[in-house]
Amino acid sequence: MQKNAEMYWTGLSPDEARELLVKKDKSMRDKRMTLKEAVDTFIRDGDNVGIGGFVNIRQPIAITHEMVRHGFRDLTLSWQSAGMAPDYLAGAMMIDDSHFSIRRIEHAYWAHEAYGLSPVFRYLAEKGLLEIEDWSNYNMSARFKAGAMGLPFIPTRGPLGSDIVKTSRTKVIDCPFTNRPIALLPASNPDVAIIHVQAADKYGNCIIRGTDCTCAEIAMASAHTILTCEQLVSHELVVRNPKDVMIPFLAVDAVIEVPFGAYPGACRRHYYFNGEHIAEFHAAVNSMRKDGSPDKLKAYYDENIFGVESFEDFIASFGVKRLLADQAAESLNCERLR
Amino acid sequence: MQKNAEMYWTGLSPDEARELLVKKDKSMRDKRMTLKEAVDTFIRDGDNVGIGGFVNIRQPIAITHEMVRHGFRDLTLSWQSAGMAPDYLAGAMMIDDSHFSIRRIEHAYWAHEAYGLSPVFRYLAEKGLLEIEDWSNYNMSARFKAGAMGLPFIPTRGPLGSDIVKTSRTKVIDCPFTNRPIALLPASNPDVAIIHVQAADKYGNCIIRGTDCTCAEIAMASAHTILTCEQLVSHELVVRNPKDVMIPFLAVDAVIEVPFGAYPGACRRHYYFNGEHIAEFHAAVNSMRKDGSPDKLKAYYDENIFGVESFEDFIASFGVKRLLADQAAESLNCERLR
Amino acid sequence: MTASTDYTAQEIIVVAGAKILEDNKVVFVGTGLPMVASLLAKLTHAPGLIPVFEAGAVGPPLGVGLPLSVGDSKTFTGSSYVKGLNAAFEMTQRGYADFGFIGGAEVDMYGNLNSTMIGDFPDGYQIPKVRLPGSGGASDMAASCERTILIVPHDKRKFNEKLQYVTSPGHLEGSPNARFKAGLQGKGPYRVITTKAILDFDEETKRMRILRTFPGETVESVQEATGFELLVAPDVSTFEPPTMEEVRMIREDIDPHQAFVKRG
Amino acid sequence: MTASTDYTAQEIIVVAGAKILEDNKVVFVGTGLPMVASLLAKLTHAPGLIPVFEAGAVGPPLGVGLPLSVGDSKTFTGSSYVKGLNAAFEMTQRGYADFGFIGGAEVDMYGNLNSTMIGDFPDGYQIPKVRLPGSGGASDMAASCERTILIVPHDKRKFNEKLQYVTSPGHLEGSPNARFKAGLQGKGPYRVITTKAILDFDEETKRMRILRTFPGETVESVQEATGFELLVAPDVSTFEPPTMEEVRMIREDIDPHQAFVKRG
Repeated sequence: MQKNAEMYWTGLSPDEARELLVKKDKSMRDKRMTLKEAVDTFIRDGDNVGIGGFVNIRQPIAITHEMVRHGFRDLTLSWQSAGMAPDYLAGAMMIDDSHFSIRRIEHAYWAHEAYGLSPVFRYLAEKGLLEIEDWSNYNMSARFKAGAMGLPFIPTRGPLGSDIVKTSRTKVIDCPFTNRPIALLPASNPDVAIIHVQAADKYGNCIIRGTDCTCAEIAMASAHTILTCEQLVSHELVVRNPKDVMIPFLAVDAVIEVPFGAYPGACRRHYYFNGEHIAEFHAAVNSMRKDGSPDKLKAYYDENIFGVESFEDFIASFGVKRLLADQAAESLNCERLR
Repeated sequence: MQKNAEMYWTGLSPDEARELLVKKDKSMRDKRMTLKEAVDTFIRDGDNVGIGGFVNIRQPIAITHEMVRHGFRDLTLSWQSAGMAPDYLAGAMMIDDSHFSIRRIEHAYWAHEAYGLSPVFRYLAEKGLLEIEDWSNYNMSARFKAGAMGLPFIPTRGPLGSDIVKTSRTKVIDCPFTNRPIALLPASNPDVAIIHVQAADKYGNCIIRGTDCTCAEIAMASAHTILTCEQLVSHELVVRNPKDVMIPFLAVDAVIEVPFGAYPGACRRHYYFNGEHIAEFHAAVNSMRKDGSPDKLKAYYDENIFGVESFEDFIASFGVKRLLADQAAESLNCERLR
Repeated sequence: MTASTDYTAQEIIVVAGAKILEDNKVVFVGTGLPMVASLLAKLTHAPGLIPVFEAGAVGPPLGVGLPLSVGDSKTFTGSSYVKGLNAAFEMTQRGYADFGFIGGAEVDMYGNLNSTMIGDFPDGYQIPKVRLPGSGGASDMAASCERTILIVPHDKRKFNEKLQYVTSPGHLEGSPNARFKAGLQGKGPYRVITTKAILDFDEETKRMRILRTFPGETVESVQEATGFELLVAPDVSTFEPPTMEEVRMIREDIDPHQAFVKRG
Repeated sequence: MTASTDYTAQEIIVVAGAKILEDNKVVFVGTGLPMVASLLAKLTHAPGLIPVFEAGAVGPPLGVGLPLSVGDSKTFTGSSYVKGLNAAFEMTQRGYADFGFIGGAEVDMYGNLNSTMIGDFPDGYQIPKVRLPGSGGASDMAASCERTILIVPHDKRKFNEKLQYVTSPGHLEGSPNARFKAGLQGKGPYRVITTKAILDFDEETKRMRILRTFPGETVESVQEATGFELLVAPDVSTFEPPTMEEVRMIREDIDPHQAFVKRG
């Protein structure tokens, strides 16, 4: 625990992050590839992976499935609030930590709001299998922002007065202008960002509908970004109003069109939550929490992730009616002519 | 000069800015009023006035004319890069500093890019009539951002290594995470922001076309904001895509529809620069710089500002053909069907 | 208005929460019951209430129904301003949020909250007895909203002398000006809504105080269910039960699918 | 390509500036001649050049012509990303700008620039002899672009041993690792383009060095117009004059109204 309060960089240091960006090819070139190619190319064992979205909104689910198929060791995962994305990654660790393992998380919240707690998080944390650094939502968002700004730290009010100060690398100083305490949070510069959005061009310029969450900050803070999108469209369409672009191509390394890429979570304009499927997954996790037997959870992974060719097969397994219903539910949230 | 390097708050201190905002009526109510009412109500002698736009892009010209008609003493003006807005205010000081006076400026750049230096700035600065605090564009933008974030300071790299560190309230510390020097800039929380935008609803929600400049940060940092817009439209139209809204109603106190409100500067989608008129104004200023006689400059103010009922008369004096030509020039920059 | 006779503990919390909210004020809405309470307030006495959701939405009319998440598509439609989490929290830190509405698994007499872990702290931080979701935005809301409203189910194990982990700071250790000295903003905890009562904090000592008891409860029964000594306001009265119409609105109009307000 | 015989000093600066820019790199473009040079580069050898303008536009094709301001509507159309000044400078601070293109009224042998004031510093800071516009974004570009290209008209009074005010840091006082120690980012000044020559900086001493002389100039004539001792690169050659086509493009296609490149 003491270790947490000492300073060390868990992803890239600010100077390493800058150096990698300076050396990077920033040209506006075609970055389309398969999910498999993207995950093979840009993620390594031991990496700090920044996860986009918020709870079960626009989480990069398709990318996490591909990561699980690939297998990784000793990852650090960073996000503000997340649900199914870390659930899928950490669930893979529950069934076989020689194939997939997470060493550390830096986060504010891991649960599902209306869909309850994360039994995956409870299982791993309560067994002491994860190193945890707790922050708040603004703390994590501001840490990514500092990383995206090329700063080593950013000042904030939260987490003053809380035990987050004790269990994290926060430093509290007396403000040299007001003499009152202020918290300084170390920047987060992940090795790789995984982000799902509504629309992108082949260069990586992308449009986010609904809340931006902290996606742009995570992408711009990271050394590399894998971007999935519901819809791959022409450059001209994406930049028709340049202010709709939330992440510029400069910050993106791989672009993959993956319809339903955040499912069973929600994606504005495309589909609302499939809460039943979230519950089904959690039931399999809880079965292992209860009696230690990984059978049901293993069956879930075999059926939905290891046993499919691609994420498209996973989505197809829901059937047309269910997917249409979730699209229809979302269309009530943002009625518009198509 | 030494004074500049000491710490003091030239607008509101962070705690004062917070306190005023906490006490403020934040309801979504009709904030339409005349320019005269807005300037009478929200600007006081001695205020720190934050100026929106960038050089001659979307500068709040109509508001500056009304401020000149009203007359103010001992203002502090804050902006990143500006042209005609401070020119008009400071030109009024040149002809009668008992009617209008500026005590201090905090800025990065006061000139006109393609339209040359500011003879107003040269006149006042070279006679020592202004207290100047030089910053860079990012410094000023980040200072407003810190103010908008409720922080007492924000870290940046620039102005490290420059004399800006010596002539401003910058504090350089050793970063507690990297041990390398980093600059801390004090937040700017002006008493009032003056901002011109393309479209707004009566509550103050507004849409900015083209660059956002630093307008949202200035508005959200300030205790009050006076907003002029080319077009006053329905709330429903403004929030059709909530992400188009760049300043929320919460940060706005007065909304005034003023077509050509940034003229003779430019305003995307509406009109391009009238460089001739900028030159005409500068010729009047230069005449006073040359021989000390304020006659030509006084004549300019009498004709265009003091002698008109409202900004509408100033605009009308350009004649239909000239205004249509400047609209046509802008329409080449952003061709679209109307 | 006819009083309901079959309201649930969650329903009276929602009604109490709604009534504390004032019209035309800005409320930073946490996930769960605060969303239901804010929507009820907006549909009753506070149509001008301005909800802010931490994922970014500012001032949505919520005309498309109860969000299931503070980042939900339903928070976006018709909003006056939406960016992302940084923008929402920056506004809060600036002073835009009059109220913040937060929950926790554990609270102490100064309104400090724990939503991080149950177990042995600090030694057991990395291997907690029960791992809770974590702060989310609660710690930030506690640090920067002008006033916070706390929701905690009333239970001796949840109202503790000493928290196992302080996630969201309240009045800290209750000393005068403690929040200001710690660098925090705002006046801190304003009300606590439990399954038994509404409590506030003594001006002087910052200690939690019984303000109103829920129907069927007394000062004694509330104290009985509390792990520290409560102060008692001079004029404790009984909070009127929810009306049938309020209960109907919660059940039929606001949360028909029992996303947050469970009936069973 | 036929060499032009009537090009102006500004035109050769523009051509030299364009040639230094590399295809597919990001250039943070200051106002004035850098805008003309970037557009010329984009129209010739560097179609993939990615211009960034400090008012916020990233990667505009500039198909609607030469902007008159770095916040111009012309920088917006077709851009890949546009926010405001903070976003543009944050990207630069992060490391996105390969080149920064800045000017000044005065430069020293280490490439530090003054664009603030001429006069007695610090005592005369508040009453300068000549008040210049101020940093604009130059100080930030100097602090955070990976490499900077400087444009200064060649004149003994502008190339000084000691600057009256350091607006934009170059190699500071030339000591090893000086920029890093000062907290700055990037490698600092890369090229200086004047009315007489292109200069670079000695790897070791960080002192300004003649790299190429413009037609009609010699190492001696350049040194003669400089207020400090210049180093001389081992293989100084003459920079070829602009071609007729380059001059035509500047005059007819890029800056027909002489917004920045004056002919008279």
